[in-house]
Amino acid sequence: MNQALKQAYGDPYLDIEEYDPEADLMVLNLGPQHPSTHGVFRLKLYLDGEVIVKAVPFMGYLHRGVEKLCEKLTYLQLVPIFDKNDYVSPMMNEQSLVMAFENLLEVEVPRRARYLRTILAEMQRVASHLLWLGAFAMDLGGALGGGSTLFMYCFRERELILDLFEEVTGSRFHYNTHTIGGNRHDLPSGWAAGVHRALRTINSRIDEYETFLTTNDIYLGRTRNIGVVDGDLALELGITGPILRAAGVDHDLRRDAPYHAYDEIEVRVPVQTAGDCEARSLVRLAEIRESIRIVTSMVDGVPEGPLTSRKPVKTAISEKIDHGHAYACVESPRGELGIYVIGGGANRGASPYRLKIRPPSLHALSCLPYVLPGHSVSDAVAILGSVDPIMGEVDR
Amino acid sequence: MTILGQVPSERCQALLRDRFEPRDCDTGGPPLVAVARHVELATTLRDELGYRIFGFVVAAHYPASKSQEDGVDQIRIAYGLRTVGPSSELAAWQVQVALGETVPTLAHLFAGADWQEREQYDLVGVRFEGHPDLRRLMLPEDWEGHPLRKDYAIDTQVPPWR
Amino acid sequence: MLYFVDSIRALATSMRNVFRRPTTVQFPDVQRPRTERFRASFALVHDEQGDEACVGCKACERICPSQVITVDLEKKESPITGKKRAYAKAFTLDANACIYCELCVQVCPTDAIVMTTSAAQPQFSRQDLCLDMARLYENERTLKRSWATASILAAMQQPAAQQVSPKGKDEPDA
Amino acid sequence: MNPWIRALIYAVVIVTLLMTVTAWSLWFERKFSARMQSRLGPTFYGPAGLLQPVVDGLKLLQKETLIPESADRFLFIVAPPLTVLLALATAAVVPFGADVVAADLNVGVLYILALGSLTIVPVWAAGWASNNKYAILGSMRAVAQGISYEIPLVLAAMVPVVLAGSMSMTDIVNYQIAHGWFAFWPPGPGFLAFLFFLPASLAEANRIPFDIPEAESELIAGVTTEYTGMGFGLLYLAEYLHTLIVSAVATVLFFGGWDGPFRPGLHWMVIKTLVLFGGIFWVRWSLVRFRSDQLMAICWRYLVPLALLLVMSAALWVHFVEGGS
Repeated sequence: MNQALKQAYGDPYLDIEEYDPEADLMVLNLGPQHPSTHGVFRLKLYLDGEVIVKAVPFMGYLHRGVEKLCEKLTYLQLVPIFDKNDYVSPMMNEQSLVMAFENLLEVEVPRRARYLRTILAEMQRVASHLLWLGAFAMDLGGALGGGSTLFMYCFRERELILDLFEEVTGSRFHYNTHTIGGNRHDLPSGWAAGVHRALRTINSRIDEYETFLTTNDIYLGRTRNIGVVDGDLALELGITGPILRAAGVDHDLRRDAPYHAYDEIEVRVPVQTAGDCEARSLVRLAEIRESIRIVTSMVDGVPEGPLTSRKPVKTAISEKIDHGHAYACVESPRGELGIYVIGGGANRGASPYRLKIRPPSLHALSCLPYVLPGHSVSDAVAILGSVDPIMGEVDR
Repeated sequence: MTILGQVPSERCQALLRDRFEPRDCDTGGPPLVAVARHVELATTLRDELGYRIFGFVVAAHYPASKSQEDGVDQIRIAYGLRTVGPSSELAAWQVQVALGETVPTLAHLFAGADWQEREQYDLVGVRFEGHPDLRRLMLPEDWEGHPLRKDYAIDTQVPPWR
Repeated sequence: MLYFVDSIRALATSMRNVFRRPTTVQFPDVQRPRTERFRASFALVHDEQGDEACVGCKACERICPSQVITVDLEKKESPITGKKRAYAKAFTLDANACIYCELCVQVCPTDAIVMTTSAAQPQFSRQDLCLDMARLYENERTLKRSWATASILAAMQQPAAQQVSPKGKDEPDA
Repeated sequence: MNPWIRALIYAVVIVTLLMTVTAWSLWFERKFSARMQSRLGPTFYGPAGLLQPVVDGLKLLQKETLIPESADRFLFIVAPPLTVLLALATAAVVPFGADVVAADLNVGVLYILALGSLTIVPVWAAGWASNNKYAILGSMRAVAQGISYEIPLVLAAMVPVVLAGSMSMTDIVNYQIAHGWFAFWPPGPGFLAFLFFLPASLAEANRIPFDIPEAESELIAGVTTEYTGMGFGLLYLAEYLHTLIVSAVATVLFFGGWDGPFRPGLHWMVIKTLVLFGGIFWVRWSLVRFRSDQLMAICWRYLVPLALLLVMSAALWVHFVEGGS
């Protein structure tokens, strides 16, 4: 941690006793049961009056031992377990897991499946950012006020996308639509028309939300230069995703390390420089529009051909490998979601020896002890909302 | 293999070959580097080759039966770093340590490594020497045992509701 | 004072929405239309001759990630064809812990287990959510079947070499 | 008629009327906000959910009243009814019709402002008594907000008093009947004073965008965190009551009380109050909330100086235009 960053931000390892003794600090526990901690997350705040002096995050309330479960279940059985990790964008979990296994087993994915995966991923990004937008408005505006109005609008639009997913995969949220070597559900006829209709509505409704957000001065007062995370701190903390792009660093895996069919399409990456809450929300709103543009350009041109490159799975012990490591990462709405898998585990090689998930939200949360000191409690809630952590992914 | 950038990039492997004499690991994966030169490798990767984003740290426990070294439990830790911006690449290497020994921490180089190392200590039990605040990240403080050890109970029967 | 001037646009948006049709429905009376592929609760089915399709081969029991299915095998005379055949003596599916991942439907060799499009009916006790064989066969009669059966899923996941047409129900848009 | 009996009748009528109007304003707010959020709102109890307030009241009544063990029992119990009492007390002076007023004090506006500012005390007492960190934060914010918004409220209320030359509510309304409503007739000060009076009174009643004391996204429920059952019900009811009476006062001061185009009378007063009341709901459900220090900055940097200018301009208007009556 280079010295320049130490002065600019709060010190997470500040020793409370040395802080000036006569300031009587109040310890306030934000969470784990709190309306705006986006899941079970506890933030121990040391308050001097209403200004935060030190913030100590505590995690693990949602720890389910997913990585231990990976040692027992076979490759195919893990896919439905994994789309419950980041329960706001399940597509990305399944895709990164399945890509890691395909790396490990050296399996080729047919072009139609790669196109289908790109479309599903981008639609899931729109749905995930819409949910973030609603939750962020709730953090700023309160559950019984303007915030919940925008929350309802975002959920009304998100339903359109979930219905489209229901048409393809049969389930609204936990799809289990990916398998090693391709996808399990093909596109029903007439699906593309539904996608065009839904995305056109969402695109027009986004302008409506802008009246609540980017031009509304009360909102700007709550988000402009609040919780500034600049490029150096973000890179230092390993933060990726909208928070890094809002801090001015132009890094997006879809364009820099293309996977699926991203190398065949042009991905424009929105970047802001301010690094505060407002910049993060602008980046996410621009990303919604960008994803809509990508999906509408791709959804009619899905190439014909097979959906998977391996025979449909008929037994639990279907893939076997006894050695090798593989890493695959996906640009999830919160950053680089990576899966590192080591082959050769139990069930005679049919389950992984060790599987590690690189959760982008864990790194996003690690900026809190640096950024929170100096802000008030209502700012802390706004910053936590703009960082958009998902505890299912952080605690695994 | 159509997925680019997922295997250690050539630049990283070239650096490893000529400066750090890596050994090939028998269970596959990135090259194995001596524990002593591990921090030096991370510093050169970050400063000279521009791998600034901290990717992952994965500790895997190899009990005596599986590991070749004279019947002592081994822990192999795989590290990964990523470059920023267009054509982003991945650098990865492994370090092997006997159970109970410590590994020098990267928390001073990458603040992002701080919590990931705490998680590995919490789940696999490998101690990172020099870590500013090595506590359990997810399990409660008074939890005894490290769940991802191979000798940790694995086949506890799920209590059926029936 | 500039705070109140451009809040008017936010007020205008919310007033505009007052005149739009509400999207929520009164759930118990009005049900949202489910798509054809929606997968909710389960049903065991009879094959073409009217005999029980399930042969008790435990494929679904092994594939289930949350181990909620238990199957017991028995060999007995088939009431229709008269030959000695394997049946499932007892088949319990614990809907408490089921994660609706459709793997059991995919691995079933005889298209015996299918999912239905009627959302799960809440029960008052955990035991009621434990669907036994009788309940599963009764679901077949009462609930509307979902689109997926093992053969349709297999037909959809054929690799390039064998693009074989599915046996069983013809795939509407293969 | 014996003044005591008259006061009693008025008291009973006004209290029951206000309570029922507030109760059904709960229904109206939930229906109106639901429509704004493209939802259905309550539809289960009674036709289009009309019995919802009754059901809510019963639910709150049969909920167990928990008093935290480390709470200050007396304050904890007394605070909610006190807020309702103060909110109702301000209704005594509001003239609903030509001579339909409980007590026509000639210091009506002063009485209202005095009781209005007293409402901070029970809210603070509720927060302090529940001995909960979030409640204390909420109550401190309530005090800060209440005190600082007292000044623009008083100054904004001074403008009609200066223009009408009397503090009695009926005189103000009669003056407006004669010379046109304050909100429109003296183009400068009148409408601007209303624009200051409304946000200041919203801040007084802790309504969005000023509801910092019970900001549920940050302080869980602020002052009302520890309250369950009827305690919470009373605090919640007091907030609605206070808003209803503030909108009634605003109609009297700025929109000419019971004066109306065809046949001036009680019905005009009620219509105007309910329209203003609906407007407050509309603002509540579409604006994001301020941060508490921004709230204070608005008050001290903008509202107080401008309000002073307003009162001075009203005085100048009276001096020059009306020949210093």
